[in-house]
Amino acid sequence: MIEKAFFLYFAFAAVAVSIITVTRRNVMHAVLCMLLLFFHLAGLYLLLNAEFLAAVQIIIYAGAIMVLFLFVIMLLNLREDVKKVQYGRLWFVGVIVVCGILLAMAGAYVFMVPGQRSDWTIGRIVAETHTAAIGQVLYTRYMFPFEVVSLILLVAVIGAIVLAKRQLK
Amino acid sequence: MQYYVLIPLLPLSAFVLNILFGKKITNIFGESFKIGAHWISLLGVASAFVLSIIAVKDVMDGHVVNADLYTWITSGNLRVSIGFLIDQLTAVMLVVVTSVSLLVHVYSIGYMHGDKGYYRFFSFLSLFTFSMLMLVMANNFLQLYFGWEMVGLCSYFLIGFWYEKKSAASAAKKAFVVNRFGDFGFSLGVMLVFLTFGTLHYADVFQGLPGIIGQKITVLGFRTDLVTVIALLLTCGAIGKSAQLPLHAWLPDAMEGPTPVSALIHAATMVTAGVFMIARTAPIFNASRTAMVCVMLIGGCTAFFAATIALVQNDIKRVIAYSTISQLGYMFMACGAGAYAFGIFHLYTHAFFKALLFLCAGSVMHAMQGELNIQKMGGLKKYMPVTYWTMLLASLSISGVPGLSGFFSKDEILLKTLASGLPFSGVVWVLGMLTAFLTAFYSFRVIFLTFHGKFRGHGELTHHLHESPPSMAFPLMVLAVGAVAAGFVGIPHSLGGHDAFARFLEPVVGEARSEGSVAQQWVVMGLSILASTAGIAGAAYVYLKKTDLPQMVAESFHHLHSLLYNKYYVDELYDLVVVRLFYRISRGPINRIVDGRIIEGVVNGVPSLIAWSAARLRRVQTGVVLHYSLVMAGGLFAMVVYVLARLWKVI
Amino acid sequence: MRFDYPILSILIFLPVVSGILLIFVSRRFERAIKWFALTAATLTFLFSLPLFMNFDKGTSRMQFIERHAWIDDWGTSYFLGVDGISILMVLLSTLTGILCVSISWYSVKDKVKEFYIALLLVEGFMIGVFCSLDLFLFYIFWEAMLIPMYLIVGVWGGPNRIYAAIKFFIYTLVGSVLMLVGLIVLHHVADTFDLLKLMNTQLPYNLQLILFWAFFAAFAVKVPMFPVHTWLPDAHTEAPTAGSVLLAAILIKMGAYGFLRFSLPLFPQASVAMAPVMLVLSVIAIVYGGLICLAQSDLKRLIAYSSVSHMGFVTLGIFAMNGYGVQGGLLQMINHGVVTGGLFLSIGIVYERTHTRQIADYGGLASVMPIFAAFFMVFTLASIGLPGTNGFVGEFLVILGGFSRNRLSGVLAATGIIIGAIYMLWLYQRVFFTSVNERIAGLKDVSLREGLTLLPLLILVIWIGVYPDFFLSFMGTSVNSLLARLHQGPLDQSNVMNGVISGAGAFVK
Amino acid sequence: MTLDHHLLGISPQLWDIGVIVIKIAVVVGAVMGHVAYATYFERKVIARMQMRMGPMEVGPYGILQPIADGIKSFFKEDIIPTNADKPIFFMAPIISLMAALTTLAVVPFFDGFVVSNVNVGLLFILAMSSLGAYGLILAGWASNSKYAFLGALRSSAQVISYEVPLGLSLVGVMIMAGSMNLTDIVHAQQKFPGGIYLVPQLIGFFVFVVSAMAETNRTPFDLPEAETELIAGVFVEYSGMRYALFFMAEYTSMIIMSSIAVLCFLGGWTLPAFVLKVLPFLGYVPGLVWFALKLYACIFFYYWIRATLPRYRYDQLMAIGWKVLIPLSLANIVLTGFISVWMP
Amino acid sequence: MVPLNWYIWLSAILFCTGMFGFITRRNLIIMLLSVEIMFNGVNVSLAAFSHYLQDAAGQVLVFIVIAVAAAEAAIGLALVILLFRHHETIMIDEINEMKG
Repeated sequence: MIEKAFFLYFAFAAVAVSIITVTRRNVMHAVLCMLLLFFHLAGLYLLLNAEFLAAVQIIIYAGAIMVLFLFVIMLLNLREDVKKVQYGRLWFVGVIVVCGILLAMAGAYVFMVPGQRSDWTIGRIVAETHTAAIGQVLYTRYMFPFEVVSLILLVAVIGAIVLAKRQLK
Repeated sequence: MQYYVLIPLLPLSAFVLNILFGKKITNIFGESFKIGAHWISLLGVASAFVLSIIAVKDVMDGHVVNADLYTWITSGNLRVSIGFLIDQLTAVMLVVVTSVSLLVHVYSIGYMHGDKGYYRFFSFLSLFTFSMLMLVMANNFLQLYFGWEMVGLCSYFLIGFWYEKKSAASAAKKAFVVNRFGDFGFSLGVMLVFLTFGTLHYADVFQGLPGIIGQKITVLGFRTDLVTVIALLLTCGAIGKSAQLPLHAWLPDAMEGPTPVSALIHAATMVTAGVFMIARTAPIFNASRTAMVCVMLIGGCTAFFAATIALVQNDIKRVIAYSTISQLGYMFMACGAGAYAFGIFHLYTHAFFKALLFLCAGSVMHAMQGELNIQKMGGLKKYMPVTYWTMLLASLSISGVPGLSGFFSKDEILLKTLASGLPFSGVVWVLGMLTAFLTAFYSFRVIFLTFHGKFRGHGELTHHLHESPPSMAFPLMVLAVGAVAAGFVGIPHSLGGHDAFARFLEPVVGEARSEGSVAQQWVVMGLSILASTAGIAGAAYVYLKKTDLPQMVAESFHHLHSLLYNKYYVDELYDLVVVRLFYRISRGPINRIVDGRIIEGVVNGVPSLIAWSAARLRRVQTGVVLHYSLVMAGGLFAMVVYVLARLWKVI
Repeated sequence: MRFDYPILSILIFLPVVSGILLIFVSRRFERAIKWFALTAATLTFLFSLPLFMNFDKGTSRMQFIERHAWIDDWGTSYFLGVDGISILMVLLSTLTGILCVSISWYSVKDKVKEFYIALLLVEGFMIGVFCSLDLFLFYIFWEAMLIPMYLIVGVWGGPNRIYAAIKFFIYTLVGSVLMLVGLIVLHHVADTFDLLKLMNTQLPYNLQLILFWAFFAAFAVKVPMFPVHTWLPDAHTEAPTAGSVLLAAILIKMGAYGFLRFSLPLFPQASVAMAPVMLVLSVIAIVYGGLICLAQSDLKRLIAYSSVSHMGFVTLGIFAMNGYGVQGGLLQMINHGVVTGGLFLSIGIVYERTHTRQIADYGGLASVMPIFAAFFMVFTLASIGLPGTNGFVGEFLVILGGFSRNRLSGVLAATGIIIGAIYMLWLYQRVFFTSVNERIAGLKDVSLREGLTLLPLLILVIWIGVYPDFFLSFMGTSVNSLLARLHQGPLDQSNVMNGVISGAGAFVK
Repeated sequence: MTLDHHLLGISPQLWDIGVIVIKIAVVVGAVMGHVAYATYFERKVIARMQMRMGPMEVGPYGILQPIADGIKSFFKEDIIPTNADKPIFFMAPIISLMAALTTLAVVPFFDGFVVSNVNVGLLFILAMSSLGAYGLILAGWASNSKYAFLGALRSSAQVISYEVPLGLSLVGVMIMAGSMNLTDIVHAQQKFPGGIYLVPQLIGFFVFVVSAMAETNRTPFDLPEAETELIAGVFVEYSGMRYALFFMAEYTSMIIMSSIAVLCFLGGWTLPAFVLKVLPFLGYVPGLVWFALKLYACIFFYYWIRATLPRYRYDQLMAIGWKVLIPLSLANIVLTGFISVWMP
Repeated sequence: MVPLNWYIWLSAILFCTGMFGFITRRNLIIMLLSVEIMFNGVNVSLAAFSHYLQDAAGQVLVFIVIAVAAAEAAIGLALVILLFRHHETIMIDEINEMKG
């Protein structure tokens, strides 16, 4: 019961915050709303017994990615854009399409069949701690994707440096 | 018998030595010490001549040689070898070729003196001699073809010897190309021979000949007699090489070459190759009446046609060139009439007097500093007596004055033509008679205009007029002897002779179809004597007595005169029909339209079509990310809807 | 005949490896690079001589076979070998390699190193094409050769080189891609790329037809046959001398070789059925290519179009499908390589001096460069098929073959000889005769190097012309077995066969 | 769920919540008091180091000075710039302080005393400390002032840069302890022969200390608020209570960083086993005392450094972060990993 | 227990919200934020499935998605900086250099 209450709070807050995010004029406010979104999602992860994910969500999304956004917003000093038109000319088409997708997904939901349960029961995860559980799976079965992701990150780092670095004269 | 190989080989080695080292030799011994390149060639040809004489003697002793040297081409059952066939016909040709060649070599020493291409000239002469010898000594069709093309090549080189002159270069090309038209037929003929008989050796072909008589072949949809087709295809080649109608146009132009070349190649030897070939393949022609009539008609028409042109030409060499064409027409007449032996006989006598005529003309040119127009000559008799007398003898001979060599051969040809009994033989005979008259007339027109009367040329030239040097005069005299006496080997029965020449050739070419009655013989002989004397007399009257008459005639028959003077406009016609047409077709329709527009159009059109549609299509690419994202979302929507539809079993 | 050492691999990889080694040489050592390339080319040629000497003329089987496992899953192996059809092409390739290096000695001035690398690579790959008995390997060499060749045309070519190179590349590639599709289909059906195994596979007639046309696309472009020839004039004209020579002497032979090696043996019934079409195209190429030469004002372009005409003879011979035709076609391939190679070399020599290819800029060259004129004359004569030169033998056999297959094709092909004489002699007249054009006055005659470059070809011209049997004897057996294979299969009901039977009847045992 | 929990008729869940609320109140109250006196402590220490007296007026030895300061700032006028982004301007100091205070939830002050014994406690601390930067950044942005803006820029870059070595430096400890739960880490140190992780994790400690200084914007890394360069940087437009909140946040995070240092490297509320063996009576002293002592030692170290070292240049700051600390911490991880694999 | 479909609904709505932002907003940074929202929407469902199916793979995927999102943000923002330098705007429809 209390879980459901928490869920409903987190869920409604997340949706509201995300809607606010995408409709803000001021980018800074959007980012802050986004931040709130992340916190709420982290809360959801905690509800799902995924404390490591919750921490990571905060550290990486809130601590790194959003700071990066803020940094860029400040670097570009985007104060003028607030006065401009915020939506593209075809925004209503977008609305229709998105509504369509949502409806379609709702329609498809009827046919959802849950898959096979696996062996990572809640008890087991709690016993091993969540971090260890993820670590075990990640460093054994998903070693290769993990390495690929690390490579992607490396490329991203180099790419970002190359792209954003001003040519020194 | 091995020395036969040396006959062509010696001139060949002379050629190789000369072309490689000729320039060096001249340089080594220097200008003052005139031991020039000619000695090598002279040596080669002289030895060939000596060997030829020996060969003739062997043949007379009955040693006919037919031997293969080595296999040239092998492909499937095609086996072509290089070999030699030394029989009576070859022997005659050997003598003609080597002797005239030798004399021309000697003559050229003087004539070509000081030319910068001296060594080149002699090497080509040697090469020509080699090729001609290969031609006449061939024992199969392909070797014949080899020699055939090689002499054509030498002719090309020698006509274009002074290649800096555009006219010479063009004439050389013309000669080669026109000959190619003939060779086109010839080569097809050779192939047909091979496909028919499975071999190219003369002996085997003639052996297989009876088996195929009457066979039919489909040519371009017509079913025709196989032998006739073969014979006519071969005739094509002969027409080209012997400058018969309609492929005669190259020979007059070939006079652009040095005069010795005209004498050797374009009078005595190469142009007679056609006649030689017909005689050589006599069995094939004998098997086809149609082909024989064709050959005879071509000969008759050419003879008359060329003679009429010769009447009005002013270029001394061109007159002689047309005369050559005309005389070759006689030989064709003979061959067509089946009197191959007499065709060859005329070839043999003609070689001497026509070579002599050319060499005399060369001598005159030499004196006249290269002037060729007989209207600008006159009265040269006193300056160059040797030339005059030898040329007079040659002219008498060609005119058919009794007792001289030309008389015997021409007379026999006319007789045999009349007696052959082939269709149109009468017409051809009349043409021959007329030609005999015309021949005498134009020959003496040249003599009278050149040597008699007053000198009409540029005054200063008189100081240069002189007799040619001994090296040139000597061959003239030797040839004059030939022109007079060569005919004595073939005095006919009716004049008390033994017809020895024809008898000699009989094993190769067979007997003439008909001897003709004795009465016929006498009538024909009388008529031809009449024609020649009339011609000479007429010429004397017009050009010695009434010197203004030609002018008057020319003016009153203006159209006829210009028709003749312009050689019936054949060159112009060819230029228009063949040359221009080819060039136009090539330039316009083919190069510009087919290649440039159609094919290139397609080739470049496909990419430009792609580029065009790309240019239209690229407008979709607005560059605005929002649009792309919208499309992406739309795509996603479509996909989800599709999946949904599948799930709901709508699709 | 087996060797202790893999001679064909050496022939292929000696130039290739030399080319790769050159990459590591500093571009400053130009002379060393040139000598290195020359040595490599010469060594390759020398290595090809034992091939020549030890070739067994009495058998139609593949000789000097090398086979190593490569990609077993695909049925692909590294499989080399030569027979009478390919051996002469290998030799011609090795010889041409030397000449190309030699002729480029001074004419290539920039990017010398890269040029010789490209040249050696092309040579190696070309030899590979002629030696491969595995279709996959063949295709690799076939395509690999395209790249350096494209570079040679596109980098060291004339002013319009980019257009020409791209045209050449795309033309060839489009054809090759169709062939690739054909290869895949073939592999799908027969499950192997091994030529010898494929030859024992009887394919259904309809499939044969499709595959024949797929392969035709690649080969016809390379030859080039009539409607797809327009890359040739551009590529020939714009390529540097060595490029033109390679193109003319070897590259375009690969198409005709492909017909003989793949199309005919693998799709015999389809080839026989399609032969009339091929004959028509060949005859068109002969006449059309000849006529179009008359309109050319560019030396190299003229020779290029003459190549179209001459290669028409080759395809005519091949699709005449009788002994004379095929042998003549093969010999004509060699001849054309020698003669047109020689002509392009000659033009290169004179172009190096005058830097113009316009015929109108020449005239009277014979007075200025007599020795050169003599060389050119010999090649010209060979080109127009004068007896005593190699051109005659080939053309005669081809026309004989064509004539016995179908008279009209023989007759029309023979007109090609007339046209050939017209345009070549006209060319010769315009370039070498008449008075000396002031643009070319005072040019030096051929140097020793240039003379030595031309001399081997000159010797070949005369040699093949006078004693062609030496060369014909190499191919006889192989051609016979090819023809036997061609005519043994169940004959198609279509009436186009009649000509073949009558023409080659005597030949087929 | 036992009957014991049904005390006073209150349901066990509510009882738990009540306990937690009390814990929170205690912790926050204690920490706030320490924050107040940390300022006093700082002024005194630095004054002594500079041969001054420090605050002496309010109360004996100026002991009531922090209270006076607090009252003063509480009653000061709340100045808000016209062009400021008001909601953010209001929120920024609160974010800062909240981030700092939230962190306290997972810090065990002595054995068993922790508001929430989270398994990923260390990660939680890292997450919250990174949030602290938002306060600064948003403050700088919302102030709409050049100095504040520059300070904010610096702050964001600095936080991103030093977050990484900060986290990485603790990985060694995590490896050795096999847990991210701070209580577990302290227990693990007890079992460790050396008693504290400072010895094996010397490199990690060094990196941690430097990063922590940067993370808390303390000298020599106080660039976002550098008085001499940016006249207090992000805080330039703040005054009164809002400024005080920032101030409290900074000192709170100092205390937190110090407590992490204590917990992870210095054995927390325990003493090394060999010390206890030699001096067993020390075992009777409550853990909280040891914890407080160690904590204040660390804080003293902060002040000491502040009094000693000049401020770094900005590019040097970045260079140290990326070129020295990160490689060092990575090397430390590798080293620790190898050792713990080979010598379990 | 919270039913699984609640999470899925939440996930779908978040995803669609993000997509709405992505395809309608002109501001490039908001677009990137929208993408992040979409990522998070997906993450929610992944984590939920992982929890309900008791399979750790879902959470590993979340982890990987977060890493990729970080990479995406880094590159995306670098591009934003670059674009802004060239165009002085981040309004996406004012930038159409790639117009065909």
